Amino acid sequence: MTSMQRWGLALLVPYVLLFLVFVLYPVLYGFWLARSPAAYAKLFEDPVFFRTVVNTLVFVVVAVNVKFVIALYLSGFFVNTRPWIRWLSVLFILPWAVPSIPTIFSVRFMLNPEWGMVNSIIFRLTGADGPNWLTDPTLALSMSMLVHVWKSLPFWTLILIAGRLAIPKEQYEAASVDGATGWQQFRYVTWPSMRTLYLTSTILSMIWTLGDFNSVYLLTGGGPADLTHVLATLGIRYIRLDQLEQAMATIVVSMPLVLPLVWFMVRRLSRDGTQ
Amino acid sequence: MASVHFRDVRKSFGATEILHGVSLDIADGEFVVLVGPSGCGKSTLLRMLAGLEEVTRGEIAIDDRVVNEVDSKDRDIAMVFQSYALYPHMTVRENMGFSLRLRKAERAIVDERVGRAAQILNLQAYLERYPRELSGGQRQRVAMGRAIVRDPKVFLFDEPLSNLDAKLRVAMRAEIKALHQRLKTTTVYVTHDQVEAMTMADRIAVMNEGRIEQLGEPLALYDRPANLFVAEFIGSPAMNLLDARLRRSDGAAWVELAGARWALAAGAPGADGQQVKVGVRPEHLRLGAEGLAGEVVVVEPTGAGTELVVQCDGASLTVVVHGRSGARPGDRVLLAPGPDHVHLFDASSGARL
Amino acid sequence: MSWKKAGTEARLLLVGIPVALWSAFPIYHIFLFAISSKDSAFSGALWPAQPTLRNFGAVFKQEHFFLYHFWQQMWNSLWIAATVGFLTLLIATCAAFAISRLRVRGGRLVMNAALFTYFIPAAFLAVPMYKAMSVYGLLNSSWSLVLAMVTLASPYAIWVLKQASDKLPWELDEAARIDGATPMQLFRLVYLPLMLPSLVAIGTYALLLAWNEYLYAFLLLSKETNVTLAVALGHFLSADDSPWELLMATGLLYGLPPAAIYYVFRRYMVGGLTAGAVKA
Amino acid sequence: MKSIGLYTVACAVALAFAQPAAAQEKLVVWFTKGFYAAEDKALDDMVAKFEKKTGVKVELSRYAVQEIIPKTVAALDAKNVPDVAFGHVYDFQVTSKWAYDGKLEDISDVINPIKDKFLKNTIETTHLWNDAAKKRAYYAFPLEQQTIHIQYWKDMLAEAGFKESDIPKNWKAYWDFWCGKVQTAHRKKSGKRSFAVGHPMGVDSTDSFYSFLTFMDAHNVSLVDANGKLTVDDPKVKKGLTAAMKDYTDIFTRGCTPPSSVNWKDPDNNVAFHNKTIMMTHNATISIVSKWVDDSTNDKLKPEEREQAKKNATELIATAAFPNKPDGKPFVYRAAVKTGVMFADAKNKKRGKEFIAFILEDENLIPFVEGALGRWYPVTKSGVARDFWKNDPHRLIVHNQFSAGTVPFEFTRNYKFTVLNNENVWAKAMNRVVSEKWTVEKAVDEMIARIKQVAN
Repeated sequence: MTSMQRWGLALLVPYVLLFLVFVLYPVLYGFWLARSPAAYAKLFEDPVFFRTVVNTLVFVVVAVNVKFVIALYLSGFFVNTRPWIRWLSVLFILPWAVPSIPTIFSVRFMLNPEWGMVNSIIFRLTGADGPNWLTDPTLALSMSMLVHVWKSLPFWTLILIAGRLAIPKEQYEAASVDGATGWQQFRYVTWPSMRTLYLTSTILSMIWTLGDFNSVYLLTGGGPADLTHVLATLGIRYIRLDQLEQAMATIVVSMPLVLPLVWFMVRRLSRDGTQ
Repeated sequence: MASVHFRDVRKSFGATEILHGVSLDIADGEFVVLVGPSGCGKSTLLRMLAGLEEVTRGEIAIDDRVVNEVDSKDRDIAMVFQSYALYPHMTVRENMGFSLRLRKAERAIVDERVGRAAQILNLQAYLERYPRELSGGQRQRVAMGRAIVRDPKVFLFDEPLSNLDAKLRVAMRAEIKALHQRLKTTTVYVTHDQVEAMTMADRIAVMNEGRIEQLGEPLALYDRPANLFVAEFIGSPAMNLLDARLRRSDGAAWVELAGARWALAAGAPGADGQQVKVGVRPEHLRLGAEGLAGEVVVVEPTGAGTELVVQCDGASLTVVVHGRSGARPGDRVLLAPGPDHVHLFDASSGARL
Repeated sequence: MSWKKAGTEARLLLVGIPVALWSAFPIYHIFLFAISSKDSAFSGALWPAQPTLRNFGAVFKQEHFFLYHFWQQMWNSLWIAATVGFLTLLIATCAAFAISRLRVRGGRLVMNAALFTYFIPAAFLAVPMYKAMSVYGLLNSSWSLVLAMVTLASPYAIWVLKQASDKLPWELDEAARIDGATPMQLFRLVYLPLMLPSLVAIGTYALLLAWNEYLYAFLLLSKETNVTLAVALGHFLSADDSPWELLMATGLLYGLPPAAIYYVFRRYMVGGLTAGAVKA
Repeated sequence: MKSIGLYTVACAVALAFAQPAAAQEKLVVWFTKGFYAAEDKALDDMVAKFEKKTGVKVELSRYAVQEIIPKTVAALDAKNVPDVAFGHVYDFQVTSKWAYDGKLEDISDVINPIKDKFLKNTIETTHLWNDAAKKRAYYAFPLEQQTIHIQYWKDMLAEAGFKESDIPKNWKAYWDFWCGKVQTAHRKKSGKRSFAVGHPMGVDSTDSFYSFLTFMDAHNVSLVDANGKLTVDDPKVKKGLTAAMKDYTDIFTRGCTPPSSVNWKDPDNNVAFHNKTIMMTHNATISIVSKWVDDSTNDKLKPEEREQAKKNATELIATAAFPNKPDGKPFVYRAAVKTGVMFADAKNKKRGKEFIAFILEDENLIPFVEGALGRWYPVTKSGVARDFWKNDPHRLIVHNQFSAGTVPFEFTRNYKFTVLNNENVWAKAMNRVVSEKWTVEKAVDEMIARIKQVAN
């Protein structure tokens, strides 16, 4: 017993060190940088800031939930065993596996209203000009969300596939015998088993999405007119403006967003521990 | 080989004490079965012996060495788990040789001992297979093989047969018994199945609620259960128990129950008028001309005999009759035991009189 | 019966085809740029008039001065990603094993602390991380990026591995201990082999995270011969006139190793990544 | 075995942590990544020569233009700065602010002895106020400068049925010509959805504020006086700003610039120009034509591609000056002087200053500037006197624009304008008008309010 404890502690040391050195110190330092009240005053004065907070909320809530509804649906699709679906799943995972810079840039080019492929197809099919994908603020933010969904959908679908595969077949067989329709099977068998996984994943994805810099930065750069910034890009924008304090203040301000999410995760985890 | 000693062993989880001072001495080469209902603490006791649980108080010794603070690996014991706990990523050969490999034994010795164990257990054909490719009984045998290869001082079995079907269980029971007779290794065997306990043990320790209720040879327990708990627990079908009053007059003794009287043997203990529990094993009840009146409600032929369930004044008694019985449900019968086969227990303490 | 089957198949195709288009189209678009010549890349056509492989040749031969260090940078990316994968696995596996199998006191606390990392979205931690690396004298060494990425990948890794560990039967550990295994032997001979699918999946996860990282990479690395390919691709974004067709060709090549890694390990991914997360 | 592995890793990490022993004197230099191979090569040569001369090891890193400021900000915060740093956007965004905050090293002792070799306007912009030390001194050094030009496709103009000589010189007529006549005619003749003007309006773009401020100059608006005090409360200034904003946004409202131009980043007008979506654009360097000049001598391209590039550079693309101002007077262009700096926290100041002096020597600076193929204009008198600026029609135009005299940006007098440029209040006001349909007056009011809030 004691040797187990000893080894256990020894094995925890690498991570604890990593945490202290590369998480705790930088985080405390970040808070220290954000200590000046003037930075907050300036932040709240900046007209871009409120728009950014709204965008971030929309981004996190809408993009993540849309992503998860699709992922939940697709996980049901991918558990079908067909050779072509196996091949499709390899293709499907690519957006997650390939790097952001070329892919998001490719989307940006694709959506160019004048010479991009999407609008030229629209023009060829209908003879009308396509929408200005990236210059209308609402549309541009939607496109950023779409890119985000495109990029991270495969990962989460993978997770939900695993969740579905873990449901014992007998439950479906029993439900079929009881005469459940497809929707009822989902409602009474699939969903109850997957609810917790779904919720945990959604929360984790929300936390990660808050830190998603690429989808907005590379696609719209926050434009038009700084109307599509999210907190992650706003922070970097302040750094670019040589306003480090304000950049750090955005962290602190974003905390009310993150705090409940992290709290939920930690609690979820504790419950796991006692099961 | 070794003897095992528990000396006033206690175990608490937090504030709850679940073993209240267990003492038990197991002789070298003995096969002791710990039996009891689930939650009685028998597995915990075994796991403490294995070094998987800490001892809260008291002492556990193997031979003369107190092992409270000794790591499992240094206790020289082998254990067979209910789930077998075979390493799924190792073949049967590797599973059986694992402990020797950890001891850095020479290859030849490992092969030799694994081979011998495989032969004993009839596993030669399966040595290169993985656990998932084996049937339940085969896995069970591999788990035993893993223990045999160790040639340990003590074998521990933690409900090793409960995952097998009934027929296989009987067969494995015999095999384990035979194995013990062959190897003569001190064995502690935990089960909740009293039939297993009866058939395999040299001595049985019946446990309940963190205590040993009775320790003894199987038939001694069967014949003279020390208290109501043991009486009910050992034997199948279970002993019939009835409330009664003990009467004594002119050197004769009997019990009165529901208007009937059952004679007791001459030396029966207890005072006149004492409130008692009367216990009679089903095979000792006779259908006769006198005794307790009741109505047959169920007749279950088992082939070798017949089991009757008789409803007597609110109590339900089980009667085992040798051979076939002509009784039909609805028949009214009178029941009485032979005087030598009546067990008397104190009504309040449950202890044998 | 066969009608019903055909109907099911048709319904699956109805989902499968849009999924295929959705996943492949932006990547196809990259490919299109990569095989287009300079002037036809922006034509908006679905297939270039004169497809060419010259862009790939230019990348391989490091012909454009944005790409003078292409192979070096590819190697840097590989080295860094592989090291991140390895270190994340090492650290997270040790921690998960200690928390889940050795039930070390304080394990829960460490788990919660790990999750605390996500308290601050990664993009915000960048500058403080830079400061930290500067204090530790790690700046401009690839170790700074490696350690930063290990830090970001570890919480999720520990979390998934811990839950996957929890699912292994406890008796296996007990059996091994009785068989005479020390905790380290238990770790090496029983735990690691059984955790293999999860380890592969988490390793891949960490590797991909590091492979694709841009923000931390440009902040923490400096010299052109030290940076990863992602940072080098960033150069293309800076010029008034970039050879976009070369960017896309490079990007496509950059995407190949992770795609290959995923392909090789795909049978582990579904089960492994989530073995733990599934617990209802 | 596991533990051995663990310890190996631990040792490796420990080794990585250990500071390497300083065997050789070191100089850390950060530069913006060049746009052309020749630029980078000139810098490499310069560094090699310096290393040979002094025996100092120069650690040169190059960053993409959008990364160098975040990178430097992080470095400043960590007090782990390069000894010498040069960024193409430093002057727009940070140099004068850093000087004000006292983050820069006074390099007057390097600049003073060679002061006379610089063009007056360039050296002036590096003479900056340090509010911490309450003094004005040379806190930066100029390397190159830029101003704004117009480039157009001669063949597209011809396709529309016009000659170059048809292009009016008068401000209003000039824009009407492109916007009204050329675009309509070209669309009709070619059947393509072409646009006459590439008109940068993106917030995340230096082109857009450079262009807007040029439009402002056309209306003789000056937002600060000689002392850096704001003049926006002057009704004349407000009127001029409104007129400039109206002219600028009109081009969009009239549909003469691609809709996407409201979100253009710096490269986007180039891209649209090269694929002939637009016929003309104003751009704060001649990078558009320089690309083809570069391609025309690129031996990695096929001969016919080189031929086409050469044709584009010499025959099809024109570089031109702006038309006369609305008041009929000739244009005075604003020049942006690209500055390099040494930080107060620099570790090797002595060698850093040597390095600065070294790169400012003609034989080093000239190949570096000319390596940019005309994209950057020299800051030294000897540099501008070279034939390089006369033997090419495009560069000659640039040379003439500069020779007529230039004006500096507002931020050289009031550093807070770096913030306004950075935030791009100008592009934001444009977007209010074109996207949110505000009146020009309302947008200008909001803009002035913000200017006062930031720069007062």
